[in-house]
Amino acid sequence: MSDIQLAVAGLQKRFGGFTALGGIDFQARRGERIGIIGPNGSGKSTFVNCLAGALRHDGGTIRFNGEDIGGLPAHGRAWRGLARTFQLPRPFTSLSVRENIFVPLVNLGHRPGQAVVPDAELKDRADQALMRVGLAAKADELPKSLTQVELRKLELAKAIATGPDLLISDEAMAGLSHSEVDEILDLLFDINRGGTTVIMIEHIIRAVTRFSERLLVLVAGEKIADGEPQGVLALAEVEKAYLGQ
Amino acid sequence: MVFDPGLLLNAIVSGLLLGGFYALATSGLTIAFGMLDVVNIAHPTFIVLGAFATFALNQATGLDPILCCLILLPVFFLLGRGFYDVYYRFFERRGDAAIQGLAFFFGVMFVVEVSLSLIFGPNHQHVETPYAWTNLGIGPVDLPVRMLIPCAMAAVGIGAVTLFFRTTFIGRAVAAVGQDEGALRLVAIDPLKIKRLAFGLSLLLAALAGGALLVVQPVDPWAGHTFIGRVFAICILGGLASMRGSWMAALLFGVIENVTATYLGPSWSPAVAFGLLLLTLAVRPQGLFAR
Amino acid sequence: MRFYLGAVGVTALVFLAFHLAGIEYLWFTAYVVVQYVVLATAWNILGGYAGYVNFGSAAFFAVGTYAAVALHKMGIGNLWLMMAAGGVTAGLLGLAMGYLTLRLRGAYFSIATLSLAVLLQTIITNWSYLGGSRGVYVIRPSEVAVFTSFVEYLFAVMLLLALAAICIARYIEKSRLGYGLAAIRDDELAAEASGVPTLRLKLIATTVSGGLMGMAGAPMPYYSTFIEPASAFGLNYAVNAMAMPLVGGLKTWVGPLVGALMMGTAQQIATVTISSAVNLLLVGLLLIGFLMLAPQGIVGLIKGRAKR
Amino acid sequence: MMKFTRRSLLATGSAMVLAAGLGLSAPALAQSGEPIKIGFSMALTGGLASNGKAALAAMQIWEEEINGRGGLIGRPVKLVYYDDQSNGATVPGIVTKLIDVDKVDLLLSGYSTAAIAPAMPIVIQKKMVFLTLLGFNMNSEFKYDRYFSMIPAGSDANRDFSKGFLEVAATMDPKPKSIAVVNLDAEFPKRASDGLKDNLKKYDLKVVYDQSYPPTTVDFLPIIRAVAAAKPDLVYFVSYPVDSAGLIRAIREVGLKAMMVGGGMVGPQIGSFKTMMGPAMNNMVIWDTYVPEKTLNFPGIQELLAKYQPRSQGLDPLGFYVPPLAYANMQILEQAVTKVGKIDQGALAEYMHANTFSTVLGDVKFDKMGEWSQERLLLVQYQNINGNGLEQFKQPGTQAILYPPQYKSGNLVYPFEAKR
Repeated sequence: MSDIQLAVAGLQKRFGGFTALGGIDFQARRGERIGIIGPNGSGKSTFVNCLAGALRHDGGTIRFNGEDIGGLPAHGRAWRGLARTFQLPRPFTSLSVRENIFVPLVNLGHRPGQAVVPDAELKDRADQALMRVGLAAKADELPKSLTQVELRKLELAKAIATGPDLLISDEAMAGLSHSEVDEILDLLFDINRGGTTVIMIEHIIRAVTRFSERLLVLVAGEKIADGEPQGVLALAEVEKAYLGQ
Repeated sequence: MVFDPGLLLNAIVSGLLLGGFYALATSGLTIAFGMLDVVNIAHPTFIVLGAFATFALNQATGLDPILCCLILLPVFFLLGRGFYDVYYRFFERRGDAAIQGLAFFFGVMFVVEVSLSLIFGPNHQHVETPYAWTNLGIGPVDLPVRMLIPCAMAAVGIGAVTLFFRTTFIGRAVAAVGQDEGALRLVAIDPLKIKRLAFGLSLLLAALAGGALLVVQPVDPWAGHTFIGRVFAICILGGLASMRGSWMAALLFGVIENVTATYLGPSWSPAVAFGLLLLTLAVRPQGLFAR
Repeated sequence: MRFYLGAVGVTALVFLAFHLAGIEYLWFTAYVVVQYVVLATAWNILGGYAGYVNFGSAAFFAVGTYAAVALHKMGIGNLWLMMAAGGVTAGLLGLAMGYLTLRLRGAYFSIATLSLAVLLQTIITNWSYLGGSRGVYVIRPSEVAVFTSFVEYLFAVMLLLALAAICIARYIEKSRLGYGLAAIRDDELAAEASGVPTLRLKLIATTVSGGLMGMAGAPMPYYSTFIEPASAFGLNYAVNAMAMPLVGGLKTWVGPLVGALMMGTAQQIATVTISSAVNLLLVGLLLIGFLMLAPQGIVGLIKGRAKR
Repeated sequence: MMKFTRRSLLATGSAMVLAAGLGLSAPALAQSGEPIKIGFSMALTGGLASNGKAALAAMQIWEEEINGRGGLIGRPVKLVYYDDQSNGATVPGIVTKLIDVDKVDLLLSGYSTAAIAPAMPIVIQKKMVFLTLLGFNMNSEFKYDRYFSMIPAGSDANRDFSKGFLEVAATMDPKPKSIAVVNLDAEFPKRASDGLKDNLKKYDLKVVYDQSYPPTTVDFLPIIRAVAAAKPDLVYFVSYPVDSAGLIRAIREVGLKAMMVGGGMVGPQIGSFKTMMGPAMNNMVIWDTYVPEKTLNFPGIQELLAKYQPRSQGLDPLGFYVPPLAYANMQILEQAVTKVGKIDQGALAEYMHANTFSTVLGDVKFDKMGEWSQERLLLVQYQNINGNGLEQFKQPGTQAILYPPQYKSGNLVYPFEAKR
């Protein structure tokens, strides 16, 4: 199997007459840490949603682990090991924190090569995931009693409980304090060390540059730069389009 | 059946007139359901309440029912504001709006109907007007005043509310409240205040439709049931939050009902009308007339 | 397993109690209450677990009723076959409705179910083989083996169906399907992202819910002898199927059971006591009061008390 | 285990509540001079409540009268009734309660077919005499020999219902050649319209329009327009009050022309409907059961109406329609029980089949199916109505009887022309 885990070619998305993505080419290698930045409305979220299947793209291909997943619904992509978090946390509000983790776990059996998680193991597996993000003490609470940063952690725990091959983290740090950002960053590093490829969409430049091995810049639905972070940020057009704002 | 152009013309014209009444009946719901996202299943029953209030005032004073209805509008406006307060406090604020709120309106519908039948008895009530039996027919086309008046009331009522939404600051805030509460807070408007006002308008339009209903047909406490399906169907066909859209959907609905009734037989008109709605929902859930 | 044995035991006890009472009237009224237990439980599988509010319960119920009428017309009078036919027909209808409305959420879905009910009622009204608008008589056999009377038999059958419905509901609730449905109810997009096959689960829920409602409707021709579309599609069924779980509590199988037993019994008592419009008014005010003061239903109220 | 216990408590508890609430725990009263209980369900709320309440009022008048006369066979009479909410599904429960728990001595039906049919299997099983109110051609399904029907429609109600209309139509000159049929999608209207079409074989009439409409219809103009376009000589409607009103308005608004218009409308029989429609009903020809014409001066009817009208608050202010029918049922019961001398269902049924009863609606004799052996539906033409006053309808002349011949009180005015 090749080293390339995710291969996106010519990805297009239009809303009515508005072109949100104008044909993006992008590849991610196994275990890579990639940051995506861009000004508001540049198509970052649309890109994530097209990758994860929440939106249907209009053109181009998405190959994941060598398989064309472009026609699959969101849950089909999740079953193949592609996990995501949402920009605004979307917990299952009527379930306890632990039960929130059950939801991805009980569907793990659909994943090729993965056994169904037996009932007896569900709790242990969920608690492991919560332990990893530091929410173990809140396992029996309802999401509404969690703080902002805890909700972000819950999002991450939901995403990583199944041991995904690729995690797309959509602005997981917006609105958090300096130290909270570091907490989340440490978590993402930890996840990455476990062998999961991480794509991070972020506004906080400090966080992106600290985390990413590679940086992608989207402006108005086009990829204008792709490479080593410091080099990319130094590019004139990036500065103009993004930082100069 | 032989093709008769007069018949088709009449089916369309009567359908448009009927549609005018439907538009008035739906307009309040367009505000409540479309803009505020309040699934007020009791809206038709509020229309019936408006009709009975109009009837009672007419019996007490002998004034023309339409005048009575106009006198009652402020009362219903205030009633709507108060009602929204209750709804907000007990359902929306708690985040239980979806299912519990729905059942709440079911309960309200039930209570209003039973109360009306306790006060007025189970019989049909109607108001005698000098113009009730007049037909301003032009050539072969019937234009009964009984159906023209609701149409005119719809035009004036919906026109005034639309104008209010378009031209005044508060009105624009109402139109925006359903889409983005946060934006309103930014310009220092309390969304609750706006929603209360909007729901007041919704019940005001219900009362106006009630006055019109009393002109169209005799009314009993359960008359609202006839309209529940229709008003929601029209609201959705019209693209929910659009006054213009619900106007057009109402006219279309009326014409479809009456043309079906004329050519296919009246028995099939609900099936055709609601079939259209189902089809719309399946193919184009944003409504036929959504922009 | 212990639950299921217990449930069977309780059902047997209830039947025995009513059998020993030996009063036909009790069977008639209890039948109605138990029928509402089935309807409320079935509604809750879709409405309470998955958050999809079905306004068209009456249509599923009536489809079950008319499937039984059709069988009777063809000369098949076996109650079990009628219920099977009702369940399958209404289940298929549920599946079809699920497909048709798969893109719809919230109130849109509810209005679509309402439209479906109008459409089906029109079709039945114009279908003369099934009696059409003039209605149809289905005369129940006067005797049946084992049971004291046919009505007791109907009651026993409905009790069994309620047992089955509650077991199914509880099984779904506690199973992996239950977590999926809860996730759909809370956030469908997030559910998809967590790997929940939302469409498949919704279709299962609409089918099971519809099928149970249809089965509940199938014995109706024998119960009421005369079936006509206006009453078969009566607003009562739609309102009660929804109000009972709401009053009881939505998230567990206990809610619809408690709600249906309470409201169903209250309605039956109201019918034969100080029955008047005032009485109905009280029932309505009670419903509103419950919704305002106990938004999580009776079950939520009791749980809240227990925690405090 | 916890859940199981709670659940069983719940089930047993609710069974007990049900039993207690339904009055099962109260021991039956057994005293001397124990009243004769007459049980029935009645529509006191819901769509049929206005007729149900009018029926109840008439029955209560009889109850007061009989108790004032010292009761029935020496025992006081007590009406035991429950609201069926205009919903047939409540009827089996009510009827079994009446029989099993209240142990009523005599049983009557609620108002109309939907309230009668669900009671039939139970009544048959318990072998009770069953006097019914406005059940349309009911017993043809059950063939129960203790069923007695209070509807003056005769043994073949489906067909008899339109007989008068067609007979009278045939007397016109020139003879009508075509007919339009419009009925509501409901049990009685559908049966009546089917019956009419069966009858047509006897007459040389062509059906040029035949449609039914749903109960939710708001606008009747398209229907009347389509009828007018078919140019029928006769127009026959079978409708319920709200739609009757809508149809009559539309007839006037369109200016429908035909030789004879009317038929099986329900609504015009009721006082509030008469005052609502007023002159718009002029020249329409519609079925009826009682109108205050001189030819119908049966013993007791004036007294009944005089007692009913003052207590008609919120009900039919005239009481020509349901009250006499409901009252006549009670009279039949009274005469039968008095003659038989005891409450014996078999003997009562036998007596009722064998004898003629004198009622406020004239002499009634039942055939072996329990229908009136002599069909006696009236066909009435509304004539000379001025304005919307109530008093004119209490006088002879506004509702001329055209059929049956023995009660004829006026002549048919035709052709029908609605003024626009």
